[in-house]
Amino acid sequence: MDEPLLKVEGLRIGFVTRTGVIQAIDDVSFEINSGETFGLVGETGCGKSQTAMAIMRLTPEGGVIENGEINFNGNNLTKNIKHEFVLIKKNGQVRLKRNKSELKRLNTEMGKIRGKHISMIFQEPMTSLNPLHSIGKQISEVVVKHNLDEIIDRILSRDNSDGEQLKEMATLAIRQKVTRERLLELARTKGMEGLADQIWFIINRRDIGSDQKIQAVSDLAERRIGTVTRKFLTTLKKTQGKIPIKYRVLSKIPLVKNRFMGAIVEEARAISYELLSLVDMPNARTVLDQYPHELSGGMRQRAMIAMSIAAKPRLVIADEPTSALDVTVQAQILDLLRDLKKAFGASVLFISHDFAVIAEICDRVGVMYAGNIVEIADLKELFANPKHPYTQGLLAAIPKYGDKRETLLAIKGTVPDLMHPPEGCRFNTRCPRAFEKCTQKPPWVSVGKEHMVLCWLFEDGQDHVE
Amino acid sequence: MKLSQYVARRLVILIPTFLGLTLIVFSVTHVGGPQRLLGEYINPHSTVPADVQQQQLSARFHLNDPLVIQYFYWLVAFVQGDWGYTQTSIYSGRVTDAIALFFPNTLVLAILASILSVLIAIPLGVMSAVRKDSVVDEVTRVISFAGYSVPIYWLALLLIIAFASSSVCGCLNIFPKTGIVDIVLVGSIDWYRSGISYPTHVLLIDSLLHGSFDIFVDTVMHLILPVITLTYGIMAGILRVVRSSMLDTLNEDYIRTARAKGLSEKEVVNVHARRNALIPVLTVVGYLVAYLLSGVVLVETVFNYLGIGYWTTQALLGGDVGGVMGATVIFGLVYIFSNLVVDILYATVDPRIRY
Amino acid sequence: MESPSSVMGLAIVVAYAAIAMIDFTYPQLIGVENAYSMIPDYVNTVPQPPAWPTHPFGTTFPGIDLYQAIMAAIRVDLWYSFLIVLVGAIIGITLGVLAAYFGGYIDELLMRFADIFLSIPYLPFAIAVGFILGRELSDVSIALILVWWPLYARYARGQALSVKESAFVEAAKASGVGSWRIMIRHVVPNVLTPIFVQVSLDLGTVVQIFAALTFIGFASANALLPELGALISRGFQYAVTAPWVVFFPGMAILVFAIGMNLLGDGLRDALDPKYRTRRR
Amino acid sequence: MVKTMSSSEREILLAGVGLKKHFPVMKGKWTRRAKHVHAVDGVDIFVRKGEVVGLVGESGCGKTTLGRLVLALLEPTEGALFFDAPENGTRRYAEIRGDIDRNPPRNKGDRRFLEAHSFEREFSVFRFGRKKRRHFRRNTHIVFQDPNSSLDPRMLIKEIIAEPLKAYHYGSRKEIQQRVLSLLSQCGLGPEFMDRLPHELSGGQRQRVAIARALAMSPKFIVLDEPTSALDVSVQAQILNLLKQLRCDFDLSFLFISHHLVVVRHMADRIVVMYAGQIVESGESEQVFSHPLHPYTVALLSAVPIADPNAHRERILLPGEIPDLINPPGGCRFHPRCQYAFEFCGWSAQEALEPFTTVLTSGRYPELGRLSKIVRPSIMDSYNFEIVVDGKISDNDVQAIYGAIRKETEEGVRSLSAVEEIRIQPSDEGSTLAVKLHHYIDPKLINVEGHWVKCHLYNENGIKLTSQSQTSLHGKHET
Repeated sequence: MDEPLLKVEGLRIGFVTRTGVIQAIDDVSFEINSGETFGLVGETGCGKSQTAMAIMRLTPEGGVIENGEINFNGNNLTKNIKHEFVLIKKNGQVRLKRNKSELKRLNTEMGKIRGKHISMIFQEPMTSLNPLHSIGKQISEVVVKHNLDEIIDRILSRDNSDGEQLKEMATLAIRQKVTRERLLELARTKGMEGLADQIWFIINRRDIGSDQKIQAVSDLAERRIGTVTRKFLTTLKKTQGKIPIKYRVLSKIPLVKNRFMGAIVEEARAISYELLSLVDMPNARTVLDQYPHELSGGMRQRAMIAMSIAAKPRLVIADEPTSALDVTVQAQILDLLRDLKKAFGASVLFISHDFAVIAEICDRVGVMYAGNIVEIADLKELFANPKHPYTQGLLAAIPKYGDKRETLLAIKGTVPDLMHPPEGCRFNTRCPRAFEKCTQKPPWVSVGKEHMVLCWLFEDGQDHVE
Repeated sequence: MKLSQYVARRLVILIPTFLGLTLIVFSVTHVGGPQRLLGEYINPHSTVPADVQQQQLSARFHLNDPLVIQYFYWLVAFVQGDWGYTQTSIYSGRVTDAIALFFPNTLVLAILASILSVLIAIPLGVMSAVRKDSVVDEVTRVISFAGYSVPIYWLALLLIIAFASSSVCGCLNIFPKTGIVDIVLVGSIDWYRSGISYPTHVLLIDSLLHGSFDIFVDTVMHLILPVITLTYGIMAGILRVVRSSMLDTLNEDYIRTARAKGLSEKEVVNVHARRNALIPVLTVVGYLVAYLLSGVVLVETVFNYLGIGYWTTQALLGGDVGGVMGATVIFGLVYIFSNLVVDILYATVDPRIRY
Repeated sequence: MESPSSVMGLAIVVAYAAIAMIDFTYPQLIGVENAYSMIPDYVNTVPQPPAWPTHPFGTTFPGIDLYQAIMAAIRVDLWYSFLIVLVGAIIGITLGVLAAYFGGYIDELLMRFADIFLSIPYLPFAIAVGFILGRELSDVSIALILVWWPLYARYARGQALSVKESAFVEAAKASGVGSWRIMIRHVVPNVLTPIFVQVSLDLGTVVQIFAALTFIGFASANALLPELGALISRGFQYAVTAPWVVFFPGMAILVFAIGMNLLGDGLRDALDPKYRTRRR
Repeated sequence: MVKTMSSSEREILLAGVGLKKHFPVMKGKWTRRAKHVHAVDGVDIFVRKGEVVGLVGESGCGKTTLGRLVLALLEPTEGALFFDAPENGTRRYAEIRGDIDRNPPRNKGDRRFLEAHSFEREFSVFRFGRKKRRHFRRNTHIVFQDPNSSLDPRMLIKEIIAEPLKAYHYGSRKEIQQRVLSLLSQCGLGPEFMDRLPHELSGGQRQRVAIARALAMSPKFIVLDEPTSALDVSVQAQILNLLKQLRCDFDLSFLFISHHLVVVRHMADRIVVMYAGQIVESGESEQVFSHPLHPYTVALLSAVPIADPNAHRERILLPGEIPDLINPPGGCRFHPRCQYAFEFCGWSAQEALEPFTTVLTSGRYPELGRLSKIVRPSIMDSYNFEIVVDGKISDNDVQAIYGAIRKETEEGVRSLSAVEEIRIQPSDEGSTLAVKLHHYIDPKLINVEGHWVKCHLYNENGIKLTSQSQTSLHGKHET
């Protein structure tokens, strides 16, 4: 773990309302290393979702990043937040004025990152999918947007592939169960690396026997494209997806359009199908043409996931992906996420209010309360010895699987109003161990290997006793 | 279930509504009592005294039977297309002929207005929602606001004052005040008899068919002011609905998803937001049609535009049964069927509706 | 509700209400000599242009002072429009809630009945009804009530049904509250609020349509009754030569409609949860 | 403490027998076609005095509907509900019902019928008149999942809590006032809340108000419908503690509905597990949780995430999702997802055809290669389907198919276990494979090891059946 994939530092998000600014997020910092699953856990309104949206730079209307820095994979997502907006205060009312040009620039920049390098899975698969678009359309949208070159490669290298070669490659691959990488270089030697993925997908299908697989692979060579399309695609490849001037008009005229775009749409659809079967979508073929309302909650969430991995992102943000699902379906989805993570080696930011789910899937966890991260630790460490009174309180408040306690230890009181949060530590109003010092801003203390806590109790490293 | 079946079922459901319509129309004709109803049939110069004539006529039209029976007879006649006579300052003769004369004009007016208003309102509404609180938005809102606050006939009058008279400034006196075409032009033309143009009854088209462009131009000139007035009225309504519906749509989760996919704002709006926003708009089209048809009545009245609306107001003033009845029927039918069309449209564009 | 526009709307509406009240009690205060019938001046029947202070809005045929006429007319229009909306709303709410309450066939029956009234656009319908009843203002009002109640009935029914499904109604049921009492204590109050908004939105429209009907020739029965639409139609022939005779009465309608719409929008935004900002 | 006292000897407070609720669904906007959601389909449930019964199941399994039924907030399609009825009478009634199910009577005048009906007429809540119903209502109440929607937004807290008191003419305004105050304090709310509106309260406080309202007439039985699902963990703990406290203060009986198994286990003495509108298992909470019997319960428990990273247990991932209840699967409703399902569990031709054809076409079995050209499959009835294959078929082909099917079944394609016999019929375009399936048997709730299970894996003597003994026991043989 040399350089973390994502680095959030001193993030401050305010929500502007008529009467004032709500400190939804105050000084949040954490890192996500490549290949790890980082969990954010906390109660409603603690700002975990807002943190996620901030990373996407999609803070909802009225929300602004007032301070802090978000670094993703070396590039800074919060370059000049200072210029993105101004707060106009007059006669007790606050108004937010955004800088249009700045916003435009931001969106164009983020457009290259959203969905391609960072993708997102939302809680409500029903409302998060467009009810008027078929699942296939919604997935291929992403593929076309971010992987156009891959599509073109596939079409072209399939076009100049030859059945015999494919056949022997497939037979070889199947006989000696090659890995993805091996297959890739195999394909490269044959000069059809574009096809590697497709072949890989075919030989990993469960529903057909090996001879059919080989057949299917060699059949790929049958699917040729017209010369016009080929010319178009080759030029398109040179221009990295920018439609050259001479085609710009033609590729808009309805019928004529298909001569150029048809092949791409077809391929995107094929890829979408592969993605759907990758997420174990039952009868994926038909689902392609179905609409969200025709699917069950679990299937919708699978479609969501397929969409999120479409561009093979480095980081997947899962915002309560299973909270709307039933226990058995939740188990399926968690399982799926685990597998995909292995397959793609992506990092995951997993947001949940449910400690149990976090415990199932995360490597490291940050506990959030009222806009702060109050404790960050390795999963096992956190559960073994939680330090922050809030973390302790939460863990004590969950009825454990098969514990015999009659009464649960509840945290007294309720979450503070973030319009005027309590002085110093925001938990001090509910904290059983609060003392005078807690009215000052608490420090970050390291209380063990990779275990940080935001609390005065541990000022000198170990639990200080009154 | 197939669309055809759905349509069939909807048509079946229309029957009670349609009967209701006939009931209203029936009462229009019959509540006034025989005098009013038979006014046009009684010949004052006949040797037979009026009251006797009325007796005979009443007998002939079963006016002495109980209302239910009358309704039945009337309905039969009505369905057979015998809609009686009308006698107004602008037309007297068979009601059906009057409709043949007036309806095309009204249709032209209404269709032009609705097409125009849709073409203007939808893009404008979408834009003002996307650029919420921008200058564009503010302006649009003011326009639409004034639009559904202004009395449409008053607006028409103002337009006449401004553009059809020299009272503001002579240079602005561009358009004809009233009517559908300059009588002088059509006075001696074989394909234009007693206010009806042939073959299509639509002067706008017929004039082109017969290649007489001066008439065409004149008709257009006569249409411009009424169409503008009407368009503005409807446009305002559509604008308002489109905007609010678009705003709601932009707050939907799937829009957030679309953004998270990395689509540009343009793509988000064009691909994901617009269509979804327009579907709820369809649900209020019914009211808009009602507004349109009511507006037609007023506009036609102000511009003395020979359409159903003008006819019905004249009939009202002249206490003419035929005119009011005919107009009511036509407006009712148009309204009912436009609503039907909207419902079917709705069912076809939205995959969620399992009809 | 605190948005400036809706405050302005409120101001306008209040002003009109005030005019109506004064006109009802001490018309002299706003210089109206006879609040119930316009006073023609047969000496000079030709419309005269505005002239301060005698005829601030000018005169219309036959020599009627527009200012007084409009002031008086505001009372008439407001009063009738208010009556129409109120009665329409009461009928509509009652029937709508009953339909929702009983459901089944009664529901079907009531709604089909309402549909009949909705089968013709409101203006032609009003004309038809007026044709049957006669052309007094009271007849116009009845016509418009007939036009309006089905809309409220539908709306109220929809609201009532959704409230009827809500958990707190079920809780009341579980608390042993009688179903009739539930209707009174829970459903009706929760239905009234949105209807109230609708009413305030409609009031502006009704004033317009009311005037529109009188414009196309209703209420020509007693010619000297002050009424905005009638005033416009009175000035119809003179519109080109003397624009003010149509301008000022129209203005009076327009301003009121705008005020009412602004107010209505404000109310809706204030009461509609959809417009409240939600955060998670 | 209540939980320690074995609740089995306490007498039955409430019993629902043969409860069914089928909701009609409008297919589309205008059609009135009679389709029904079988939300609750033949459920027997009882609650003893001072007992907490946990009702668990996934969304859409009908637990909420059942909750409404036992409070008579919904009228059932079928079934009876007894509250404080003579116990042995109730038992007798249940027996008769069961007997009638097992061997239905020929004529309406059957003695058992008459007896059952007379008892129903007298004691079933659904048959009660206004007065008796009031008495029933007075002794029952409900707490809903979402505290925002379960309180009338435009009523003061005191009015909300006073509502039942007013409804039953509890007493003078002053007395009611007193009562409301004491209720508030019992639910941990101060008098300052009296004159507030719901939206001024936090979720937890609202839920406390809802509970206070439920307690107002000091009922004997309360249905808690997901009372903490809308709340945060820390608040949930407060509410759960409160409920426990009240429960032993007033010796209340709860029906605790929740999808959150850990919470249910924490609260309940007895657990009832529902799946697709039916009860699949019920018993003492400890027993059910420690060794569940029904495959669904096992899977459900194994799926529950544990808030402990070190806890490792093998997890059973159920394929597919809850069936749609408009036309639920035959036999045992769980069979399509069950990994032990065998020939009698409820397989139909529709379910078996598709996997059967894949066996022929997939090419996993070279020996079947020449059968892979399927002309046309067709479903005869729910137990028979035919497949027309071009070319001649011999008996060894059929044997090969049997072999393949057995293999597939072992590998988890359970639907193929239902294939009873395959016959060859020559036909014009090739030859026809006529496949006949076993007739399935609806499972019954039977008592096994002290709790009740509805599954063919267990027989009346409560012996768990092995795969072989299943077939042998039912005296059938796969060819």
